[in-house]
Amino acid sequence: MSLQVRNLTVEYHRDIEILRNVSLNVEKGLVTALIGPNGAGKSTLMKTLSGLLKPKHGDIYLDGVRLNDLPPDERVKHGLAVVLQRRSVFPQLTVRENLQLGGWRIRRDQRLFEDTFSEVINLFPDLKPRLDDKASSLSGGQQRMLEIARSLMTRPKVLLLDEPSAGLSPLMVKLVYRHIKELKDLSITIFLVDQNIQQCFSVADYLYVLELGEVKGGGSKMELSASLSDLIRGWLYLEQGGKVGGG
Amino acid sequence: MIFPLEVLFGQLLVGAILLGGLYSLVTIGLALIFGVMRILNIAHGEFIIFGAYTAYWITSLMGVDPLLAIVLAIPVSAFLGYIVNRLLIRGVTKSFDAPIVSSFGLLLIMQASMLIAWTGDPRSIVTPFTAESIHVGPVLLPIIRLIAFAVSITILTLLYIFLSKTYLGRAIRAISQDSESAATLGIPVQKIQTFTFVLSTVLAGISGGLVALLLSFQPTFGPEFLLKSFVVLALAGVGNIPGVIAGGLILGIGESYGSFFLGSGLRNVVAYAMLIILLLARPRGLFGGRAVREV
Amino acid sequence: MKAGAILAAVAVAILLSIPIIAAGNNFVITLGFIFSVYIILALAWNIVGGYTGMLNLGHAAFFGVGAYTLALSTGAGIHPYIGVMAGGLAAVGLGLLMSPLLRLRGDYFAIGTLSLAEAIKVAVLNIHAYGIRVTSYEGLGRVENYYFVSAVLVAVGATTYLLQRSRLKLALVSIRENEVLANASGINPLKYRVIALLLSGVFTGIAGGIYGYNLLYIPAEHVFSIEWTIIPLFMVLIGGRGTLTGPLIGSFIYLGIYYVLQFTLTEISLLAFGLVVVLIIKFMPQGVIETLFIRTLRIKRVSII
Amino acid sequence: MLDTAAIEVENVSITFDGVRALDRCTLRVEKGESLGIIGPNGSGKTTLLNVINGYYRPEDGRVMIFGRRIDGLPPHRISRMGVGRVFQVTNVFKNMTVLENIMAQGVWMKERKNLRSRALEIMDLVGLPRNLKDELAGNVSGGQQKLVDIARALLPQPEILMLDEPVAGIHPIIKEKIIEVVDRLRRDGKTLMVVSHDIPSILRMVDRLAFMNAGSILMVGDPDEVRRSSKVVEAYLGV
Repeated sequence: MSLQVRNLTVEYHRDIEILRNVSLNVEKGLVTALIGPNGAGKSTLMKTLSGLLKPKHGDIYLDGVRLNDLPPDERVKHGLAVVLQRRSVFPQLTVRENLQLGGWRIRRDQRLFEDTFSEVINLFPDLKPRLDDKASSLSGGQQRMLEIARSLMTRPKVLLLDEPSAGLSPLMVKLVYRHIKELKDLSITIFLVDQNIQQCFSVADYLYVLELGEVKGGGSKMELSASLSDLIRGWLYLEQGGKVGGG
Repeated sequence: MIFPLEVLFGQLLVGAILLGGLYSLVTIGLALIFGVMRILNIAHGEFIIFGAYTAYWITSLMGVDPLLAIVLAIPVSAFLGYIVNRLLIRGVTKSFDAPIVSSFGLLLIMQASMLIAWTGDPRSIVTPFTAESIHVGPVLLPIIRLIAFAVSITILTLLYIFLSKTYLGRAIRAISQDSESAATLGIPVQKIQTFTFVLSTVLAGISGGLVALLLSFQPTFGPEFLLKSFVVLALAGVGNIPGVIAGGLILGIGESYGSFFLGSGLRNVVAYAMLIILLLARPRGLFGGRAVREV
Repeated sequence: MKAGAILAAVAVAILLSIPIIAAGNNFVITLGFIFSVYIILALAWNIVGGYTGMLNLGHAAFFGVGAYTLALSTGAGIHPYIGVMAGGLAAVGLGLLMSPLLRLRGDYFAIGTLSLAEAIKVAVLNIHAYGIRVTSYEGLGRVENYYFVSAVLVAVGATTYLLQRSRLKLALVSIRENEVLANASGINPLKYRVIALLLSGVFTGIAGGIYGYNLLYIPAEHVFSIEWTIIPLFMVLIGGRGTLTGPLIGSFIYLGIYYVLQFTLTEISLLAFGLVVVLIIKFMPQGVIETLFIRTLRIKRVSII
Repeated sequence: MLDTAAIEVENVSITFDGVRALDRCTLRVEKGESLGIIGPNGSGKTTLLNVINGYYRPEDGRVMIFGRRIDGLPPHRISRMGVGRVFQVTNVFKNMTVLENIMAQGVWMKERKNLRSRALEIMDLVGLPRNLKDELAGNVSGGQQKLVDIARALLPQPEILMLDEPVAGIHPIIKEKIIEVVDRLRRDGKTLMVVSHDIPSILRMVDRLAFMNAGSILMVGDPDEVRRSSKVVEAYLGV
């Protein structure tokens, strides 16, 4: 077992709760995805895991180490990397510099650093010809790729991806997911949140469903795909809609 | 004496450029802190004057060469910067104007302490070549100004190389662009911010040492240098060393020609007028920041 | 509310009886005069620095312009107290000149006003390096000036009291708290900020005028000095911004420090001010009133208007 | 005139950083109608409200309120035309009391005297206990802050009220209260626009439902019809 989340509760304003008693596991070498309607609290969970938000209570363990009280940069040392939902490349630095900064933790180990750099760059060949261009000159999809590559430079035990398809054209979404699949084939542990449910299903081994801040269930791809349509209709509240609405 | 116009303008322009180089160095510390910590340090001028006094006392008490004294003053500035950052900058409430009011208090403390320690008498560092000049064609080049200019440009160049070529320098730039994203890569943001604060006080201290070579100074001169730094920043934009050099030169030129035409008493008015016009021209911020509307 | 009215009446009575009690003791009257000037400045600074939250570091310019206008008016043979009022008017003019700066974000506004005040000071010093003489007027001396300044103090106090109960306060405070939201509430931020700045300016200009007339000689370096910004700022900050009682309590604390330091150097008082400002921001960012009275003693807050 | 709508948005487009946030968006809200808007994250719902409020000036197209063109007017002018807004993020003036928060909305109004009593009435209307009136708004609970938000928007008696995620993350009890308040406004004939992810709640607050994706309104109609549409389900699937 890699990442364990136990009874995590997060609130923004006093009694406004965003997450309630969320518990889930991310297994080593697998891709675990979290799906749910908008506003369910998916991004809040990601921010809490990466240390940008403080939980009210609950625990986060990575390979048995409790991460709750650590600031984001310390969590990276323990092997947790996150790709934020928003654009987060350093726009005025080159692609190469962006990648190098991802390797801050291993910067003193010259060989490890070089090896990681070439591994990462081989995974993302599109970035190779752009290494000395400013990150701001990349397209949206390429920036997303750079963000993922940069996080891999930290040599994470678990990679968190927060809405990797957000703001990308359908073509770019496919490209990004092709890369995620490649990472999966390399047995990199990934925890993924995305509103693009189809793509989540295409890549995940196990999925959790989050609704209104609570985990409403989970299952393997097989178990969930049969009921997927119902799930979404449920989010749109079709069953009871006729009774309550229309007034 | 009547000079031919060309000579006068040649001399004036050269003087302006030499002064402008120093203004760039005076500014860079303020730019660094703002870029990396988003704090406008109102007490920046006091760090410059503190550097001037430290160099002055090292040279007069230990009898060492003034330029060596500026180097010896570096650890003193660094120590002060560390203490100030530790006690005043970290942990101040993030209310709407707490950092600026707090640094205003720091301005008062430093100014008053320096007045108590060193009185209000004007001081200056006299070197063997203070009165010396070299002639280049019709233009007279005071050696001391040449040295100050050369030191300023050298330090700015070294800083530029540090920020663009070293790992730590890149991390500093990364934090100034997106500190949250830097933290998610494992870069220790707070440590590096502390380092940057100390670096900027050291740069202010060095520029103060150079100021002491050129001008007589008093504890109350800090705000003047602060405002000059603001003018340069307004011209240059933050996080851009070539821009800061250009901004310093423009200020030097504006001041020199302004005081030539309007009288030396109005020298500073030119700088203030430049700043106010720039502020009004870019009401949403001097430093090119885009207005983000958070609703 | 009742207790407040009684307190205010007592304060005004003491204020007006000082010349009688002091009976020709010039030192006491002068001291009373100077403190009244400081309190006027604090209350005036508070209108901008407290209610709108815009850190005006150029307040001294209003003061200096008021004093200068007075001097120029008496030079032209105008009655000094009319000259004092003209000083207030001149400060309003300066306020209008400054008002484009009100579009700036808080810290840029601070820099802009500081520069503007410094620029005006340097320009004036360039013309009158040593200052300018005031023509005195038969029968208007120390005591009359004291009553004049007391009237101004009561006026600025009453203005703040009324402001506290007005829609203007709601507008100013809501702009300070969240400009975008205030804008969405139908409030035009610039308009209200300008009103506040002009109000602040007029009282400070008048105070500068009467101060200048009391001195009978106006050293430019002195009336444009940054201390006319620092002391009011200090008094407001320590008491609590955006209230009537805050600046008043702050000014009494200032008086205390002043007496303690009276026979020492001014540098030490500057140092003390700086230390107190820094400590207040670090430990009581809301000021003494909020922290001590409302939080610690749990005095109830009441919505006025 | 019978044929003027409360809100008309015609072919409005707006781009941020090269991303088309609104793409020839067209929408008509009739007087007295309550319209809900649903759609995936980033589909442009909040941007649309911001355009109507005047925070963003559209690059293209027109926006009209009661037949009067308003795109390009500053937000406070639009607000004074009777357009209220409750923001997604709970937004109170933290250092002002609850009552002052509500009254601040009426600063510009002609009526001088009754501001305070009207603010108190509105506290009753939205169900804010009167004993909270002198509390600092920053000190009351999150749900109560939301009620303050709504009360504030209601003070000038706007003809149009736009609510962005009014019940997101709100405690169930206060959520009920909010839904009741909005439903009562609907029955009182106010024109409403409600953006929400919370489908069960939104159904209780609106007459018609619009579905938005990629910066345009794809479908407007009866709530059931919209929810049943395969187009909508597909968009949520991310096809």
